[in-house]
Amino acid sequence: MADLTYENKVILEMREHFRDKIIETRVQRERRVVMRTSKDNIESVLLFLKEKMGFLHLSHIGCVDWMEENRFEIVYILWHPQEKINVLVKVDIDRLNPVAPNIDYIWPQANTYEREMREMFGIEFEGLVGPRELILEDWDDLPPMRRDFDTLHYVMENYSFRSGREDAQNVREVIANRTGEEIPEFAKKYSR
Amino acid sequence: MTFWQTLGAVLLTILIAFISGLFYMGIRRKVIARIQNRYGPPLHQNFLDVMKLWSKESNIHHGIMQHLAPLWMIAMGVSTLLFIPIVYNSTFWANFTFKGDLILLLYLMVFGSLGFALGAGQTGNPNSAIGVTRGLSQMVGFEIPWVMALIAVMIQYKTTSLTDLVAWQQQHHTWIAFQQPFAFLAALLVIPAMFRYSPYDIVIAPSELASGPPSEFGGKYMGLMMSSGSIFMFAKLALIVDIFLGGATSWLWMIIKTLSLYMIPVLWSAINPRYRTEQAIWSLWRWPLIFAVLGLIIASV
Amino acid sequence: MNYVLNDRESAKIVEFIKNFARKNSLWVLAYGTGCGAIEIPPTMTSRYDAERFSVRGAATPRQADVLLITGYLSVKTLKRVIRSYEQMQDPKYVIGFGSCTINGGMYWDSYNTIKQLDLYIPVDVYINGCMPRPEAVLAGFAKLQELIGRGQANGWRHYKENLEWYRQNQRKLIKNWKMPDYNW
Amino acid sequence: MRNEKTTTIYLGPQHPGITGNMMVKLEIQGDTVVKAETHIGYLHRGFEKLMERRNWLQSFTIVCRICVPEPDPNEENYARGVEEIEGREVPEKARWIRMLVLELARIQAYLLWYGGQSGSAGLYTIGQWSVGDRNYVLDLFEELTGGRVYHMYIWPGGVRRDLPKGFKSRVAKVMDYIEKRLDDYDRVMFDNAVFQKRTQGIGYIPPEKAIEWGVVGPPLRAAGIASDVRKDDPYEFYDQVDFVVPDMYNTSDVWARALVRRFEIRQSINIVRQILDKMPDKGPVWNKIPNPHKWRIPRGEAYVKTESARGEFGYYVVSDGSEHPRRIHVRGPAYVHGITLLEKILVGQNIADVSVIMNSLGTCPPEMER
Repeated sequence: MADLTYENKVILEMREHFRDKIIETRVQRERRVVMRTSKDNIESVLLFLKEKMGFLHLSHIGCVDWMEENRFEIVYILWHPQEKINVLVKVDIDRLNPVAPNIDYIWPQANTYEREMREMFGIEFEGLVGPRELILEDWDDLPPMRRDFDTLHYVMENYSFRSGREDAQNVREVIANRTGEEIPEFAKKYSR
Repeated sequence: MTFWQTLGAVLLTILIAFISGLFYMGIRRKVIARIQNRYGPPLHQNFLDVMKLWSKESNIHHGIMQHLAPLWMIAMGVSTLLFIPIVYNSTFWANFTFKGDLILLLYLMVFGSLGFALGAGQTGNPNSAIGVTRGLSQMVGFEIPWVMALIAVMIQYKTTSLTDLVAWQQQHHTWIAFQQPFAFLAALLVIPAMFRYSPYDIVIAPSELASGPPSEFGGKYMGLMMSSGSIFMFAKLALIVDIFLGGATSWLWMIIKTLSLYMIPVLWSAINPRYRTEQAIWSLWRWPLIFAVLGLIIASV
Repeated sequence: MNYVLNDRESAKIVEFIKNFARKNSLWVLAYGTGCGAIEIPPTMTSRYDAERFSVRGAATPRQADVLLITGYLSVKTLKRVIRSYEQMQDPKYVIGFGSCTINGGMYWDSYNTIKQLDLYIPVDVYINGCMPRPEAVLAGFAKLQELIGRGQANGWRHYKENLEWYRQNQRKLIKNWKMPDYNW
Repeated sequence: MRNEKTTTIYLGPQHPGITGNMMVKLEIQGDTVVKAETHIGYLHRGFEKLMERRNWLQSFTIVCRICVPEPDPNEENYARGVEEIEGREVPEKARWIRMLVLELARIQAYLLWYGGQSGSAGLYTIGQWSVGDRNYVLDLFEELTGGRVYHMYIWPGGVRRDLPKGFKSRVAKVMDYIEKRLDDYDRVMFDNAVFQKRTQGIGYIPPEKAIEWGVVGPPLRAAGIASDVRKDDPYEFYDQVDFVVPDMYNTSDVWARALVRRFEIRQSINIVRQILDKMPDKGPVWNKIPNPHKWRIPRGEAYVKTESARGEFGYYVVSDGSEHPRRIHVRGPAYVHGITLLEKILVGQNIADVSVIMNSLGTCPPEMER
């Protein structure tokens, strides 16, 4: 195990600067630091990480729908190009009133991630510009990445399948009947 | 020459030019395929393509100029061909050559492209419009050295008749390419641009403009354009052979000479990417123009 | 010579010549609609070289004969595919490429891909596999050529005749229908 | 005479110059692009939704479909993400084989790039050669995994099967052949004055902004910043092989990116040779996983990343302790390259160069929209 000095330093500095606004800090493994903050502080935390700590590169913004706990969890993953560390900053937002701060003035590419989340999860970002449609077109159902959107149900309603799929399930028997072949007793249970 | 003889000669010339032009394109595709490490299509593939295009059943309507454009092209291709003497000292194959035909040819060769530009403009496709502007700029690029090279030849031999030029070369057993090398070099460097092969394929540039001016032309129009392209291509090659490479004493020689000349831009295009528009024009105004000016100086001294 | 061709026979001969030309010159629209597009470059280039079977690419729909639906079609793409297909000049052919065009393939439960291609545009030949190898693609082209030669690749005619039925299926998926009429 | 009137050109989705099924809406004045807007979504299949419905083993078979030109980094990411959450050990030989597969995938992706880059500039001969030669690498894949394009080979706990007999020598042979062919490509492509003219000074990314704008992979290295996940966050045994991350081509234009890739494909061939030397002959290649229908991964999350041919490929894997993944979010390099970055650097470029720039950035639509 390599020494985790910089990883711990990040946590220390963040705790010192933000006090109790930062919670659940931990070193997940080498080069991965996880922390959690609240929706109101996320902009200042990200700005601090970028400007002061040197986490210049925004790798990723992910979103997880914890439907049972009634929250969306947005994860900002930053990368430190010199110290080679990823920091994962998590923030929870309310699932019933999903509004999150817009950070595309910090990193321009955040715009795309946020537009995608707006479309896929229905999260509103304050002051986010750009067309509302990024990936889908004329979508009028629930945002598809929410847990309560049932894709199979949607498929069954909107698309039709080619018949014949049922027939293909007992291939062995169908072929045997066609050729008049007798399937041995022991093989019958495998013929499906 | 009776009327019927002339008509027969004209039709035969067009037919042979059409067939050999399509075969040349087939050979080009085959040669390039071999360079690219593959087997390539059969030599007669272009005939099949043209036949298929003619057998297409529907066409779109964008306006009257769009319908006329391919006809315009084929008319200009055919008329260019008919003013070029194919076989030396033959009254049958002399077609419509007359004194001063070189000047007319210079005019005719531009005319077809201009007509097509109008037609392509009417289709309303932005790719066509950009392709047309590119094509016209490139035409300005290559016409200047090309015309200067021809003028150099005209000045040196004090004639504007192609028949006279061919006769002079045949009687002196030499080629103007050796007598007036700079003009020939200028013409040679300009050929890829005339044929719009790489690196001068900026007009049709698939990865930039879909297929440029012909974007909206499909079916029978495309077939007409391919046929006129083959005739026009043969006409251009025959013109250069007549002026610089001593003409031909028979159809066989004509075909050998044009085909060998054709291989130069073909091989050159196989290994070159495409210029940007301004690069293409500047490259045409550099060495070809310098050679053409040198040719002019030599001719007039 | 006192035998004269009657109309039907001459039409037959003309049809034969047309079909011969059509089957030996297939221009494929350069439209990679799905992941199968990755096997198109190998098919077209040096080892498999589809050009020796008279198959080559065409840049715009106006010039193309064959529309390759390379794999799954999302609803957004379907709209563009219909438009490209309708821009193509008759006769035109469609090859459904990969399992996804046949029955949804591995995206059978995806909310954004169509499951049966021939509900929306007429398909002449299906190539199965995920993804089909270049050999399979060439075999598909050979099959298409065979069908054209026999005059049986009539998807385009079928589409014209049953336009209403196709439109109905298309409109069910494409909610915001802002397209010009057929053959615009 | 400056005219304010602009023309709108839709580059794609049906266009020979576009890198896949996407669309760039260009506003042009004359030949100059004044505004570019990327439209994606033509390839959206909803992978991330589908994976929520599938169990952990079923998800493994669909991750490779996320990026078509180079599917293996996806499998690698998924496998490593699952292993990291579960704490599963991977046998040594399997890790070497994974590296081998990844490097071969990189080589074939670069060969495809050769074709795309030169084809977009109008030089079709290189595309015919390199895509043809790429088949030799695909043949190796076929022998190893059964599939030419989609391999489904790297799975959680190892790889699916051991190397076939004599495979190593065949890999070495193909590497020798490709190395020889690369010189031919250089002669026709990189030594060509027209190609140099077409690519130099085009598609400039300011190096001081590159990291902030989210540039990764070859475009970032072409800006003079030696950044490579294989060095920065080593996975598998990349810390045991020698290779150089190029930072000497720092003009940050299309030409520099081409040079970086030319350099890196040779590096990859070198790495493959080292892997063949260092790989143990014997040993298990996978750890048995439990019954896939009852295979639960403990609650947790992991951010894993792999260097693909186009740059950093990241997976954010979340498990809620059930048989199905909670969320797998994919971050492809083209996600940034193809949208925000492309929109920025296309402004002011000639319309002839749009396709060249897109190829040099490696925009790949299937990974943008999944």
